[in-house]
Amino acid sequence: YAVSGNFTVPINTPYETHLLDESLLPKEAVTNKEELLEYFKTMTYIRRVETASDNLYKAKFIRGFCHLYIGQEAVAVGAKAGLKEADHMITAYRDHAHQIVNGDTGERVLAELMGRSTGCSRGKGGSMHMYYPEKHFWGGHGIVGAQGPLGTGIAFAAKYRKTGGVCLTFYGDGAANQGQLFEAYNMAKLWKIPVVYVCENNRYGMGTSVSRAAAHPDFYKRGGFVPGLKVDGMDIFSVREGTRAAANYAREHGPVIMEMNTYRYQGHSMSDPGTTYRTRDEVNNMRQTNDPITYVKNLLLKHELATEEELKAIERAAREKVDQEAEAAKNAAFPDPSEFARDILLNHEGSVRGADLGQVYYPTPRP
Amino acid sequence: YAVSGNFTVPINTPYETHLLDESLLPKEAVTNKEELLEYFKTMTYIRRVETASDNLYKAKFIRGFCHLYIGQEAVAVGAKAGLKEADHMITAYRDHAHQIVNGDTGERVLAELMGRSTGCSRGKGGSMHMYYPEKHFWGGHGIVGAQGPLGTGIAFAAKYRKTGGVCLTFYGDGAANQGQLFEAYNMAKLWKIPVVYVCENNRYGMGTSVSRAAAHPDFYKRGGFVPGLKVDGMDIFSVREGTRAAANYAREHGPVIMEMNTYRYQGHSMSDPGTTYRTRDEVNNMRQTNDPITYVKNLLLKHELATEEELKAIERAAREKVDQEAEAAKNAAFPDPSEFARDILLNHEGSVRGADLGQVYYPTPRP
Amino acid sequence: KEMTVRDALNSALDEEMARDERVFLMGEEVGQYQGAYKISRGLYQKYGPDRVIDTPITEAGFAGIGVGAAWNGLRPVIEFMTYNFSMQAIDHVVNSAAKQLYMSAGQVKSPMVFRGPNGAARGVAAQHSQCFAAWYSSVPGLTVVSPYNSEDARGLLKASIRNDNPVVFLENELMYGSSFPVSEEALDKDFVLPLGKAKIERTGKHITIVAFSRPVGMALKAAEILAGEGIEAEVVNLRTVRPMDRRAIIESVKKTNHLITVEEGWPQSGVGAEICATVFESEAFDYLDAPIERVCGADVPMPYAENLENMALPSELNVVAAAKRVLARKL
Amino acid sequence: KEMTVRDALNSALDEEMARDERVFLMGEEVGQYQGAYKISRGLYQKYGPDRVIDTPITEAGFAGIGVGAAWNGLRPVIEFMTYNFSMQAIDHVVNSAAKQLYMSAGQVKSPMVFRGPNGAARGVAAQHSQCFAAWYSSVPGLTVVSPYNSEDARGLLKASIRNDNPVVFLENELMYGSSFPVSEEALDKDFVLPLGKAKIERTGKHITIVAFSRPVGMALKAAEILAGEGIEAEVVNLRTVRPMDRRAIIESVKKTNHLITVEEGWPQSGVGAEICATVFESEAFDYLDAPIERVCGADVPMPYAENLENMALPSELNVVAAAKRVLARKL
Ligand SMILES: Cc1ncc(C[n+]2csc(CCOP(=O)(O)OP(=O)(O)O)c2C)c(N)n1
Ligand SMILES: Cc1ncc(C[n+]2csc(CCOP(=O)(O)OP(=O)(O)O)c2C)c(N)n1
Ligand SMILES: [Mg+2]
Ligand SMILES: [Mg+2]
Repeated sequence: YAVSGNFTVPINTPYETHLLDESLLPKEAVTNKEELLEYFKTMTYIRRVETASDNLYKAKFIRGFCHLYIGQEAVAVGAKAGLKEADHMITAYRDHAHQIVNGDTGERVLAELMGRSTGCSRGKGGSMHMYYPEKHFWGGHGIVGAQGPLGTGIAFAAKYRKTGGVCLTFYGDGAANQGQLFEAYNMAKLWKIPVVYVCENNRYGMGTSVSRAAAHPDFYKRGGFVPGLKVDGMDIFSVREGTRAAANYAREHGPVIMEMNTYRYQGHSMSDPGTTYRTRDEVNNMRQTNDPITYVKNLLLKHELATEEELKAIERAAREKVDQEAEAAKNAAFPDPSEFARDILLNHEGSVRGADLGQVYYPTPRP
Repeated sequence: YAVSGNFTVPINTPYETHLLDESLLPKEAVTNKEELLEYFKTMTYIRRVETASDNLYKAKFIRGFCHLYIGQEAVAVGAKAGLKEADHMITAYRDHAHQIVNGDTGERVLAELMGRSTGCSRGKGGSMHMYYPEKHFWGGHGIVGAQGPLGTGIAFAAKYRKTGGVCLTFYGDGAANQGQLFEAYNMAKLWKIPVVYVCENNRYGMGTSVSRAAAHPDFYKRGGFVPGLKVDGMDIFSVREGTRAAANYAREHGPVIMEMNTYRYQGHSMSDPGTTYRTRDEVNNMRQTNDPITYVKNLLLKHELATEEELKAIERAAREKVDQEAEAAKNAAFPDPSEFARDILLNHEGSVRGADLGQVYYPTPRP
Repeated sequence: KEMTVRDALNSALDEEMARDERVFLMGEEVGQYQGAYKISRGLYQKYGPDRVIDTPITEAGFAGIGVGAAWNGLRPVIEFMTYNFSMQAIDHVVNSAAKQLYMSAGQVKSPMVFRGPNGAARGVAAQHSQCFAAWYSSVPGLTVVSPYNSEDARGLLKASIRNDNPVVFLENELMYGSSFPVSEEALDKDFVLPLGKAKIERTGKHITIVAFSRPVGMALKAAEILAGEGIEAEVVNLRTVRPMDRRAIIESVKKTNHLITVEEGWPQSGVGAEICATVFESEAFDYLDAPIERVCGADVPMPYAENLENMALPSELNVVAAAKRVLARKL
Repeated sequence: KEMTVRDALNSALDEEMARDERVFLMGEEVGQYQGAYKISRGLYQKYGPDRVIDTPITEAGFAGIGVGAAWNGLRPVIEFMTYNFSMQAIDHVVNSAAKQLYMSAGQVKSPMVFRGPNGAARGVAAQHSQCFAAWYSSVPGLTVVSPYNSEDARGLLKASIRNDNPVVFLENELMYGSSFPVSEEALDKDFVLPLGKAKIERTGKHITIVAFSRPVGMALKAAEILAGEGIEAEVVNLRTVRPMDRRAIIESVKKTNHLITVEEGWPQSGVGAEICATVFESEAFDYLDAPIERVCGADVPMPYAENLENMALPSELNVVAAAKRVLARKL
């Protein structure tokens, strides 16, 4: 079984396509030990950060809405692996993993969740509003479906500026019914905008299953005239190769819709136990038979590229790292009050009114 | 050639269908002399009312927006002929003909256009806002696409109340790209709402041709999972039979999208000469070879059911009637000032503020 | 007897659905999930999927469907999971519902309620914390209601559902779990409160505090604090923002000669601004012994971090500070 | 030299597109049709389809595309054919554009202009006649500009396009064809007016009239009429509704001791209401010799018929009546 150097792994679930030449899609993917270990590490790390969020929320260090990504890791990690440097990403409120795959640390994510000055949005955005514009990650949006046109606009600018970039625009199966998405599909197609729409189909929008929300559950076909691609979102190679193909197609020809089949293990957000609209069996079954991290783990073991021991060590290391990061985040300061009136406007002159006339704030540039 | 009693006329352009059993659609239609004459009369009358609107606008009796229906008459008249009494209609701002086919008079339409108290909305709605709720016509809406969900809601209520009615929901080729339509399609399909969406494809949304606005010009397929039907909107029998079939299908199974190919001869509204984005030849050609009234006229002549003379007389009668109606409308009073504060709320208590503090109005019930 | 605002809303919906077959509830997660905030608990079970309808996440679509259904003989209650999402559907609220009666010269009626939590919750940041009271209450054709406590919630929601005009009903997530005493009368299945009438929550003679929704609680707490210093504040709970009960405000000012307003929305052209204008434009002005001050949400998008969020939201302390400043001024 | 407001806007767009490649214009009929109201005349011909972009009738979609494009390095000018249709896209204006800088702690910038005719035109009825000045100007993160004449239009539009924040630019259809003298200076391709600064259009010492957009013309006409009766009115053209130049209003009131406001929008929580509150909350209050009155659009959906429409819209006669009433009052 042991392999060395590059080798191939199969794409287990055949891609399903819509108006897209199947020959653009590989049947297998090339990988190697380092890459597999890297994927395993990143996914394990993301899951650990989410678990820490869960704990910190329960310990009341985090408040408000908080949407976890556990179960969906292969989508963000695989998609990032399929992109080029010029490419962009934008997503909804379930954005912690996207922030991390674009290069940010768990510490800055957790600090943001706890509303600290060291958070990736300096504590001003919270769970739903993380960004990394230098790395082309554009957030982090709370209004279901809004990122559809926004991502299309980011891609529009990439085309206008001839950067060669595409924009991966993530949204959920629930969001997929929003009208503004259809408006975006149409303009993207008319103008050949290099945008890849990625529907992360985790089977539920809050407590509503796909079949109760969508008259047609094949989201990759929902663009009608927009080419589409259905991907096993639990298989990181399926995601990576699908994304690569879709992005390259989009660079040349305009929009593509990818549907990634995936699953969220936790509730919709922290207030949802996630057990009233689906069975525990369904969740357990998914965890046990279709976990995206276990899949990579098994590849590593099967090809004798790592031992159980070594992988446990990686898990342990992730846990320790995240524990430290959580601790550091916890110890970070809350935002300085000067942040309050900052960032309302660029070059802000004048004062900002507080809750009563006795409270007046003067925006100052960030030190 | 001469026929008597009922006879059949062919549906000249074969229906194109999408997810709809073709056998639901006839290849010919049954008609008779009286019916044909009736159609000819109604269409001629509608066109005459529109021509009068045109003239009155140019004479500055009408102001603001005014959208004429000339060229599209077979759609409204044919659709109405395909409906049952329990059925409903709603459309956009190009609504004069819909008002008339639902039973209103040219006088009330023209009076509305001139902002008179005898208008069908008592002068308060104007060109874009005509209604006949007793006859199940729900307007008359100025926001492109809004009538999509509205018509779906009317049909929803028909289903909820088990009236057996469907709602024909008209919109333009330009409106067909609006996101809220896709939202409506989805819910209508999920809940089997008896709604028939009717896209009046007159090839332009203002100055934008279909191909510049829609990535896919087959509007009857744009619902994706919603069955669709493409109809020659210049052939009243094609419209009537298509509508009947679609409405009956919708009564049982939920939404259908009909695309009616048609054409508007005039500009988009009175401020648009209608000549900058299309050639005069295109318009003339349509008038000469594909006019919906000429089509009925030719059927009458071909089957020797009427003479040129008799048809001329009908045209003359329509002109005279409309001239009288226009005159009557012109002589009608402007709305009484008591109308100003009326209809803001039902059971309105209190006063209504005018443009300055010295102007206060007290809503009174309509006498 | 005590009742939470949640139960008050829930029982009001239940009773009105029982009373009138034409009433139905539609929105995201209102059915099987029993409401994102559990306002519709038990209703799906009781009235079934034809009358408690889970929608896809398509506010423009289902708000429009609601309006069309109202025209054609039903009395829809449309839930926005929060009012922040009503911006997707605001065209239907304003152009399809509010203006239709007028444009049709009385022919097309929209007897319906749009409802859901409005304004800031906690820890949900800028996109999920907006107050829409001022926007909606600027629109002729709408009635805008915003209850404070459980009695308000029951009586006003029932009245709104029975009203023949489109009503924008603005709840507050932070109040759902709050318990209030309710009178026997308020438990009656025909208990309704008049729309357009304010309620004097506390009488006083030194200063009037006008508020609606959760800020009424701040005003009452502030009045308590002020009472400790010998200042008797009168607290006016607007209950309805449009039509505004200007008479109640004016009469109170005539008595107290001082006024402050409290709201959680942004200051500029807010509800407080309208109250200021109302005073200028009425005889109340002649009775004013000091200028009015507004207590509002700060003029910032809502920050996420708790310390900044606290700066953005008014509290009873702001109300007390404003009241004292106003009372310290002599004309 | 005379110039219409239309030409002023057109030349401003033209010059800014020539100056900065990142500026592009997007909207319905802006290109081949050259604008529903011909504001973009000649631009498609000059800059081509990559920079003057005709969209389908999908406001939510193209407004969102504009915001995304602004984040990623462009400077979009998004035309709403009229602002009435901006309700379809208002979530993007408010939640995507206005709040993004704050939520991202300064990382995501939206340098862009939303523009188009706002408020009542003539004979277009209720759905096509709404003024959005108060709504947009309530939102922190937005700059809301509303020019009166050609010089305003040129200088403010150019400044808005060069501004790094999202600007809501509210034009007025009825003004497009109006001609105004323009200075040499205003014709310069780098002529910009400061955002957030009002202009004293006419000085006077008896009463201040604050207005923006077309109502500035009513105020000026009213001032003319009043002058005939020995009343010298000072006319303040706000130019920018947010941030509001409160200083200019206050200083004028300190001089004239009387104030009225004029706008075409609905009264409740309008721009006039904010001005009333501003006076209460500033030293201007101490200088006031009579209460303020608002002149506004009437509190009705816009009727179609001309006689009713005239009742709904303010004119210089309402301004004169209000001014005289205010001046007749003594405290
Ligand atoms: C316009 C709008 N409507 C409603 C909501 C409330 N909401 C937040 S997330 C959500 C469910 C979205 O489901 P989906 O798109 O499948 O994404 P997932 O949560 O599964 O990642 C809803 C209804 C919102 N944020 N925005
Ligand atoms: C939401 C919205 N956007 C823009 C407009 C302006 N407008 C009025 S009609 C029209 C064109 C519509 O074309 P189409 O749907 O094809 O209908 P037709 O006029 O051809 O009947 C436009 C852009 C509007 N009324 N509403
Ligand atoms: Mg989902
Ligand atoms: Mg058309």
